[in-house]
Amino acid sequence: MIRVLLAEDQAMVRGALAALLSREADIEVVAEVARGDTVVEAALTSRPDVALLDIEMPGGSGLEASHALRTALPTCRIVILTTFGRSGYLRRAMESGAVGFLLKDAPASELASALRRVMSGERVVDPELALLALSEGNNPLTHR
Amino acid sequence: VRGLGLDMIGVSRMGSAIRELHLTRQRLAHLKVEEERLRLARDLHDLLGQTLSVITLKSELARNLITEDPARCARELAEIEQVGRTTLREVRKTVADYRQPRLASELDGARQLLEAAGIESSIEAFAGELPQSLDSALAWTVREGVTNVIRHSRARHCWLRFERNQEYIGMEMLNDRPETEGADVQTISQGSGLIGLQERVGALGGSMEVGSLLLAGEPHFRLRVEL
Amino acid sequence: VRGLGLDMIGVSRMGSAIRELHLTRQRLAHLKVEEERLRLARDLHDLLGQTLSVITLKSELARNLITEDPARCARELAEIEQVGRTTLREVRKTVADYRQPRLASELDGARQLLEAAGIESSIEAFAGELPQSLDSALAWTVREGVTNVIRHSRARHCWLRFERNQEYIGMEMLNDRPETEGADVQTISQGSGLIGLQERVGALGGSMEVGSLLLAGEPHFRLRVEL
Ligand SMILES: Nc1ncnc2c1ncn2[C@@H]1O[C@H](COP(=O)(O)OP(=O)(O)OP(=O)(O)O)[C@@H](O)[C@H]1O
Ligand SMILES: Nc1ncnc2c1ncn2[C@@H]1O[C@H](COP(=O)(O)OP(=O)(O)OP(=O)(O)O)[C@@H](O)[C@H]1O
Ligand SMILES: [Mg+2]
Ligand SMILES: [Mg+2]
Ligand SMILES: [Mg+2]
Repeated sequence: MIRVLLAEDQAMVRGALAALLSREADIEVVAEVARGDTVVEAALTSRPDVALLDIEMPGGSGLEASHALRTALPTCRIVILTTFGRSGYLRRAMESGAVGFLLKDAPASELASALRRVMSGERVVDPELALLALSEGNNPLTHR
Repeated sequence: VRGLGLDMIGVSRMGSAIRELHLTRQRLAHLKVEEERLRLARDLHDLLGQTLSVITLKSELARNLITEDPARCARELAEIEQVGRTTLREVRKTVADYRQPRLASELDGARQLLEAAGIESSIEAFAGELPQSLDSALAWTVREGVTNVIRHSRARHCWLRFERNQEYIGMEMLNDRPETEGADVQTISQGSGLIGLQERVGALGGSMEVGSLLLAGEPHFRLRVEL
Repeated sequence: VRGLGLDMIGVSRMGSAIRELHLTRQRLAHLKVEEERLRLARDLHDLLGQTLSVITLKSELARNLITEDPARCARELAEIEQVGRTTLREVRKTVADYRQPRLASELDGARQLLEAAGIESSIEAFAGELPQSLDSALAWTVREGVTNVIRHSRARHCWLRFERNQEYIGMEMLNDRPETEGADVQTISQGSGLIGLQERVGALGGSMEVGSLLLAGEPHFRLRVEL
């Protein structure tokens, strides 16, 4: 069983993701949180194998949560989930210890297989998302 | 022949000044367009991202629930429908908001425009947030005021400042060398600019005062709005 | 005195002409801003509007089919899902395309991206200046090539090197463990990425070669561009 913690502030996204992932035979969602600053606490209680973290959340971003989680629960693998990558996100995600960088709207089967790959020690990065989230200051949606 | 020479010199000078001006204006227009684009693009982009990920995930989920749990499937579908509707409304509103001028960008525009016209300006920045309606009323005031300064004065200098207290926000634009003197809003108003502004400001419960005055013995023109 | 008169007439004419021009330009600038806003607003509005209306209608329809015709309900839901995902993908692509790629920064990006994906890379730096058109064609090649490596291979290693002589600049990307084997550009191209690249490169009089090959008995994938 892969034990998953899900951090996402949009309740509808969180609910749907949790329901979809729970349908996979080898995945169990053991904790759901809606804020960045409750990730560590929930992780210490529920002991997940993987934390799926949204980036933009109230109470601290998923990137900050990732940093904190790495110290608090080093065995937990971290995957960042996001819709659009803002400049610099990929680099910061990797620096914070994340091993995955994936699309929130990916089909559940893809997400599940990414989780399995992460559990077997691989890194998983969605290339289109990553392109947008790469270098600082080279994104049309950012001021130069 | 003499007349011709005169004109030609004038024209050639004008030529380069005008080219310069074009460039400045083009850059300005470009900048403003870029900024607006950026802001709008970012807002719509975020809205779109959030909505469509909810919808995509929920429809996948609902598909899995059709026979297994039809009641929950129906609930998911009702939510998809509602998210779709709400977002459509929000998109319309966002788009409408962008049709309103913004104070900050009008102030920038005013600075650059006056500079391009060779008029020195002292324009205060406005610190702090304003409700959308006040922000755009002041933005309209700046736009109309600056157009008037350039059109109806031979101003060397133009001042713009704000005054903020518990009761109201005041904005005052002042310029030297008006072409109209000793007039007040009743007698000078032939154009529709100031009348329109008056209405806008009045509709928000504010007041407007406009006219010439002497400062240090020199005629000046002042436009003042309180909101 | 004559000179003075000349100047004064010139200046005064220039003065009013320029001021008039300012106004025209100002109006134009505002118009342009408005126009851009409107255009963009319209585009996004249309895109979102269409997508969201389709979604809203289909979800309502699907809700009525849950028990009546579950198979069709599932089809409608699959379509909603696809519309949502495709739109998101289009938006991402638009944003990415909007970026003016530069070879140097794409090479940096490629390094970071491959590292993040856990793929070892040996990426040469490109020394020297290139004409803008070549620079961006190579930058596009890097971008498309790296995306493909991550997407279509289980690569452990990716190599990128340049070759420069009097006649042309060559760039070659190579990766191990392709998921497609023994194919060339004609048979593999379902996507638009390589076709688009081919066109770009062709337009500059260059050539592109792409496909699988065996190196030391192992399958590899190679993308080569000559410009
Ligand atoms: N800054 C100013 N300096 C001198 N006179 C001014 C100034 N602003 C306005 N006026 C006088 O007030 C009059 C009315 O201004 P108003 O903005 O209402 O109309 P307009 O500029 O002539 O035309 P419109 O704004 O409708 O294009 C002007 O015609 C001008 O005589
Ligand atoms: N580095 C690679 N390793 C293995 N196969 C590749 C590689 N690059 C391309 N291919 C194969 O070539 C095909 C065509 O690539 P292309 O970039 O044109 O399309 P795509 O990546 O599938 O879609 P698109 O680029 O339009 O998003 C791919 O679908 C894949 O089968
Ligand atoms: Mg969020
Ligand atoms: Mg006017
Ligand atoms: Mg491709």
